[in-house]
Amino acid sequence: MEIQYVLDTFFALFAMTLIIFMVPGFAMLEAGLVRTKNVTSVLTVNVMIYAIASLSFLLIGYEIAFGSWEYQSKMSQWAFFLFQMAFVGKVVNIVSGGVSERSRILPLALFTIVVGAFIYPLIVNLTWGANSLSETVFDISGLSDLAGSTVIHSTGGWSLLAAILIMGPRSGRYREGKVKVIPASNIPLVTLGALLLWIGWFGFNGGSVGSISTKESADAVALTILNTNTAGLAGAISGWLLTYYRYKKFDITMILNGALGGLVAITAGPDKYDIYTPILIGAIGGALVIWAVPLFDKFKMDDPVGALSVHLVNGIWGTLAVGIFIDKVSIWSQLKAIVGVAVIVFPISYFVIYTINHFFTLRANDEEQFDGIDSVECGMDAYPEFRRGL
Amino acid sequence: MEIQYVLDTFFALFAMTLIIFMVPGFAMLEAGLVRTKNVTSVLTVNVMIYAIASLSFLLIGYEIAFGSWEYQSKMSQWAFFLFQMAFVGKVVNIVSGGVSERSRILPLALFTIVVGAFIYPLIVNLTWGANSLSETVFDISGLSDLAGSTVIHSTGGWSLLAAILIMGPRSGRYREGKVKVIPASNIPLVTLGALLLWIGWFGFNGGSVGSISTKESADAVALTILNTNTAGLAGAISGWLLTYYRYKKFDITMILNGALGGLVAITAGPDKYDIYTPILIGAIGGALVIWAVPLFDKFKMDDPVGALSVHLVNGIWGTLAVGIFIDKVSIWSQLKAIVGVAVIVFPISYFVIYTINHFFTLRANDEEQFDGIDSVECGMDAYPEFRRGL
Amino acid sequence: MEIQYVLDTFFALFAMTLIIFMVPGFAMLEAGLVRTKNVTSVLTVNVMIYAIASLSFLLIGYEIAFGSWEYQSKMSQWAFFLFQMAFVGKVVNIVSGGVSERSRILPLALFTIVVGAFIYPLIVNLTWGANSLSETVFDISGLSDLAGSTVIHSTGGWSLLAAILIMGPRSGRYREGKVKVIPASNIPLVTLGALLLWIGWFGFNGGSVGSISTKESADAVALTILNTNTAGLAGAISGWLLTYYRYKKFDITMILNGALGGLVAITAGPDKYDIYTPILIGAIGGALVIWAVPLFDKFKMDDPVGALSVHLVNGIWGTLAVGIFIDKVSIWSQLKAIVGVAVIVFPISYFVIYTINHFFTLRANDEEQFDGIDSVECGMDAYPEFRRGL
Amino acid sequence: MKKIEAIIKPFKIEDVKDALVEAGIEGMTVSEVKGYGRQQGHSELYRGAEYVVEFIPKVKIEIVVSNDHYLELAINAIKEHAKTGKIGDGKIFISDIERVIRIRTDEENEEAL
Amino acid sequence: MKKIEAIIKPFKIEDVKDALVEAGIEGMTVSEVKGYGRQQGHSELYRGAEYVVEFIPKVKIEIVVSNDHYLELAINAIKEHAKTGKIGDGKIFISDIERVIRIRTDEENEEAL
Amino acid sequence: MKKIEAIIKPFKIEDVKDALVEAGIEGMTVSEVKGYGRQQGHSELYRGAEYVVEFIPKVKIEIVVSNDHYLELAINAIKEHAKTGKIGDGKIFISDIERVIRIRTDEENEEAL
Ligand SMILES: Nc1ncnc2c1ncn2[C@@H]1O[C@H](COP(=O)(O)OP(=O)(O)O)[C@@H](O)[C@H]1O
Ligand SMILES: Nc1ncnc2c1ncn2[C@@H]1O[C@H](COP(=O)(O)OP(=O)(O)O)[C@@H](O)[C@H]1O
Ligand SMILES: Nc1ncnc2c1ncn2[C@@H]1O[C@H](COP(=O)(O)OP(=O)(O)O)[C@@H](O)[C@H]1O
Repeated sequence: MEIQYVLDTFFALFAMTLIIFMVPGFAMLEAGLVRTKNVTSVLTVNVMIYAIASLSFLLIGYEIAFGSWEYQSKMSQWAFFLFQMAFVGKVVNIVSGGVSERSRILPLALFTIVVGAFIYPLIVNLTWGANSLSETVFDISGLSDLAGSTVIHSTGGWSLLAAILIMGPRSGRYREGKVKVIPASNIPLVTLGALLLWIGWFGFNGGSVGSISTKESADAVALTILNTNTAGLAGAISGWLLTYYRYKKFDITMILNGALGGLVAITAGPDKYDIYTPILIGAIGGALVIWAVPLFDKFKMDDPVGALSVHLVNGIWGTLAVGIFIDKVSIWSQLKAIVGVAVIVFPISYFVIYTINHFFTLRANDEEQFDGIDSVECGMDAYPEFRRGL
Repeated sequence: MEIQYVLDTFFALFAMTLIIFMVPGFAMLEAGLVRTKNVTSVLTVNVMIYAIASLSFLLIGYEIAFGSWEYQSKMSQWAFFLFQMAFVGKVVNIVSGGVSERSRILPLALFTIVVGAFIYPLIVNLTWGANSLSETVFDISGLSDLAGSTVIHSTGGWSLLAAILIMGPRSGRYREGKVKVIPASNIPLVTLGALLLWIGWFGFNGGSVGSISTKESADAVALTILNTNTAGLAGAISGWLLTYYRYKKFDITMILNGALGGLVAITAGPDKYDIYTPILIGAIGGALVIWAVPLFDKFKMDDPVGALSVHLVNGIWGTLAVGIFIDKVSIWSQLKAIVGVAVIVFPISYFVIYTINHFFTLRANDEEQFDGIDSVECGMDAYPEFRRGL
Repeated sequence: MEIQYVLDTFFALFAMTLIIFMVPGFAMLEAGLVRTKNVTSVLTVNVMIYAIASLSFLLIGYEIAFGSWEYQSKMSQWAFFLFQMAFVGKVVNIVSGGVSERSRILPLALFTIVVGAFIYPLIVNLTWGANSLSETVFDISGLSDLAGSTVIHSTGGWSLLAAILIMGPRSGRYREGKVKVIPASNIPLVTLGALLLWIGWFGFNGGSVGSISTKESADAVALTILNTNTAGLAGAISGWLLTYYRYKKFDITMILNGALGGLVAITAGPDKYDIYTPILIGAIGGALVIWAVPLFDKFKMDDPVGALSVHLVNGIWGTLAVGIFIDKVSIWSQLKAIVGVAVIVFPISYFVIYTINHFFTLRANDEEQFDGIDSVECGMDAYPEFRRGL
Repeated sequence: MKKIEAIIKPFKIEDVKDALVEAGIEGMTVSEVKGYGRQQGHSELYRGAEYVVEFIPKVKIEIVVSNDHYLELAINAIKEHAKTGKIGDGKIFISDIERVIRIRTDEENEEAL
Repeated sequence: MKKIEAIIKPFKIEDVKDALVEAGIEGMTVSEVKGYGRQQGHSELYRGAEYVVEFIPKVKIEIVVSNDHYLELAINAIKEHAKTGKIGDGKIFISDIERVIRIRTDEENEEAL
Repeated sequence: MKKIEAIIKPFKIEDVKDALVEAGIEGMTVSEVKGYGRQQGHSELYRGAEYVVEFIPKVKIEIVVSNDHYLELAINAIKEHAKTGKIGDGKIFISDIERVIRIRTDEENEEAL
């Protein structure tokens, strides 16, 4: 027994460490996708999110989610906490990425506290955790979601949707019915960030199996990581083929977004599939991204990093997929949980962001956006010595 | 027993994860070494290689290499697969790096399928795997090669040689008997990439011990990682001293290439040496790089990242070194395998690349090279806002 | 027993690997903080430090520190060595970072040998290791310092202080009583580097517990990593609030330096605190950085990366904190060790650097500094294609 | 033939270009410059120290026109579309050009424009 | 004294420079500019949307020459070596310079060139 | 009105700007250029091969002044503060400007400066 305790603790710490690589992962991805004049503020927001969301979860959120610090005894409670804590910031990252290049930092920090201390813990409570609403109509604990297609990615996605509706697009983005293209400023950073996220996903999903200390659980962990990776591969390839088919060019930002879409889609059930199904799930995930990115633009929902397409659309798809491909999992429980999370998270987020916005103005005005959030909010250029071209 | 199964599974997953850091490692190294106008396409190629090579190995290659999915039973078969899969892309990375700044993406993708599904699995079959040609004249299974000085690095090297011979140098590189210097565009990326590769090597070599679950194997793993690291250190220092001695300047690209050369050289036998021998092996490895880089230029074999010098030359040196320094290992078996791999990989690669080239034209023409592969193949600048100097 | 040997070996290798991520961590942090004209040389120095310090420790230092290679038997001696070796370079990194933008590479390399082979091993001997001066007046082995607030960070800090006093500030930094601001050239690299250091710290502190193979030690490791992380979070937030309070702007370099300050401060006793105390220790650590950075400038002690504030000031604070917050630890032993290390390291470093400087001139002259160390020492621009602005 | 050199605020370049094209000006050359004038630079923050960036990014447009008709059209287009009314809007300088050659065709002067 | 300003395609700069040096022109100043003219910009792709980069990178060469002899030499060197025959080859503008000073020596005019 | 174009060494720009401001010159436009002249480029090293960077970074200052008084003041300020005495100090070119417009106010000529 002791040896299992030790092994599962060690494994949770290993998985947690991989997830923390997602902090630089998100930071580099987003810093690469925005214009140089907004890079410092995007990085500041990313660091701030990790700090604030994690501390909020430590002080308040964890007990809301799991009832008490003694929630489990099969591994070190500190390791279990660390693993859970590693998730929190991701939810806010989804939001901050999608509203970047126009959002002020302080109000985002306030929203981070609310998500880290309350909104995310509440969803965890209802799904993976203490399940305080069990046997009420809000009982969505029938959800089968290994590592958070719904709990993390859709939650972040719905919050982001609320934020985008309240904040509106970047100034100048939609003019006279046309979409103004705003290219990424640093493709190596985008690539580095996406690949770090990919690696982090091994910890995210693998660690969510919760144990590695028996033959069965070791197999489950290995299968989970294998399937996670496969879905990423398939998402990249489908994103690649589809953009190439349409434009005869290779668009690496779409390839990487396709991979991330596949990774989100597999997240609900990587331990349950055989080793070939993830190819299909990931490929559809990648295709959904390619299809959704221009769609959101059509509705003038401006999302510089494609977070809605990656996280919300594929969070839903991935959760449904478990119901579709796995006999034992009811697609209705899945649907119920998807809808349940939507009707909880979206209105609460809308209300919170609306309120914050009322007092602190989330959106930088047009002139500030023209000058760049960096100069207004940080007073610091990301690349002061590199001359910016026209 | 079960605990050993668990431990070895966990360790294989740990090692695999470290190797996956080589994906951003190669991507950043190569993105930093090429000119800004080719950065996006180099990154696209790197991501594509990981996706395509891994999926080809999953669908076809693995069974060619190891006969069946039930090849072993001492750890989770999924973990064993993942660890093996992590190697595949590296072989193609060696090729793509060496022909960068002039190669089109689609034909490279086709070649990636062939390597991932057939060429590399064949070599693994003959050396580490199912050994289908045992007791024929092609039996090279006498080779002592822990983690692939020959199986990975020389294989990639011979393929690259074929590719370079077919594609020719970058346009403008050799003019009127002179070598035109084409400097790296982003030294921090080069450094980051090389250091990530270095860390990945701990997983590469350490994981290749295959088990950590007994006292002996734990010692073997630790010794392997120690010796791997030491050879890298010695390669860096020898690269450093030699360039400094000749030019009175510190050339970090050569220092890092020296380190990588040392790492390739140790890869065949890090579990077999005492802790001082790797200093010699690595130092010679570094020196070989410093000597080979200008040599290949003399023969107009244009290799922007020094892949031939690092992987082919040191793959050979490292394989021989085991025969030289370890009594039990016959230098003749080593030689036979080196030659065996060469006569298998080089002609097959040549034929495959020649055929692909015939139908799809691997080489971008001079005008496309002048404009940069990014604008032709990806339609996307890597750094659109940074003004490119003269 | 064997299984404990295996687990502790595996864990040491895991922790070591995380620490090695600090090599790119320091490299990126410093490369981002200096001006573009000094980036290549900073990277060269970082790689060189890893190579030279580690090899010096392998060949000489380790036996000075621990008496013999058979120092322990609870895990593979190679794994124990690797873990210890991973620390050495960090001490020199602290020094090289603080004197960057004005130091020549060769003399730094010589100093690296001395630190890796003698100075650092001596301090380890007196504190964690063979304790050769036990029962003399220099016996500072009463020190409670889990992972090196004093042994690593203060040691590096005192050496740096000596180096700064000898070398003086960057030319043009202090003119007519005013501080000339020299902004960081690449904020994404700064962020990436700091976050990699943060992750490395999990290995640094977690691994220093020395064992994970019992329930108690597993708990201790998990608590250590939790507290380490918490102090980093608190340092970031306190750095953030304090700069925002004073300047109404978000200065990410100070936020990250605050986080690093918090991490240094917790390093002496993360296994001993409850889970809330690190918030206080880290927050004070962050605040100390914000306070110390302009202070050192007032005394014209030019430290481009804030290494004195992060490592020396917080190394002292963190060591004292254990004495303050933990009953069983005597604050007087802590003080004695702090002073002991100071009076050993500072004069020795001063003497060594002074001597090296006498024969090899550490400081680049004003013209060389204007042109940039890269062109003088490396003959290679870090970003040759990016046009440098005014 | 006359040469117009206009220093304008960077975010006005799109508008000004569109206006010039509309006015029938078919060619122009643009470059990034830094300006020093009455407009004050903005202050930046770094590690607890504030400092002023004195040179302000501007865009320079160079247009060579063949006659006074186009000269006035161009000047008006610039004046109208580069104006914000706030300090730092920039200046227009006019000078003489003696000869123009189109490299592709060897055409000279008016025909080359 | 005359000033030659030539806008050329960036990849011709090496050839043109070599030709100028051969023609005895010893000094020149070069800068990167963006051009707008008949040549169409290339289209880029980003996240499923194509767009045109309107301003095309060009290089501007400035040469001040002391007399008509060098003027013709320089013009011919540029015309010959910057020509590709395709649209966008660029233009040469010639104007008058009143006075030249070499900072290092205080020499003026012809002596300063 | 006259236009002064000065090509100087980049690290002199601060000194020169301060001297110009002191001389009462209130506006100037600055850009980065590359120079080719008698000054030799420095050699760089890359992967075991040395090569020479031929174009040397310089800074170009453009100042339009209203009369000869300011012209002389400006020339002297530049000559004095850009000089190092070593090769490559750069040159000053003076030419004629016909008309100046301040975009913000529509003021013309002397009033616009
Ligand atoms: N005398 C001058 N010579 C050259 N450029 C000038 C001159 N005066 C102003 N400029 C340019 O015009 C820009 C705007 O001038 P400024 O004095 O700031 O505002 P305004 O033109 O509105 O009075 C400056 O940034 C500079 O680039
Ligand atoms: N009237 C003009 N004034 C200033 N620059 C011009 C003018 N016309 C053309 N140019 C410059 O010359 C370049 C080439 O002109 P373009 O019309 O594209 O081709 P071509 O010179 O072959 O007819 C442009 O990109 C622009 O930089
Ligand atoms: N004839 C010229 N036309 C334009 N620019 C020139 C000319 N001659 C020199 N320059 C510029 O002046 C700079 C300095 O010239 P150089 O010959 O190197 O030194 P010096 O001016 O001290 O004799 C050159 O780098 C170039 O930018």
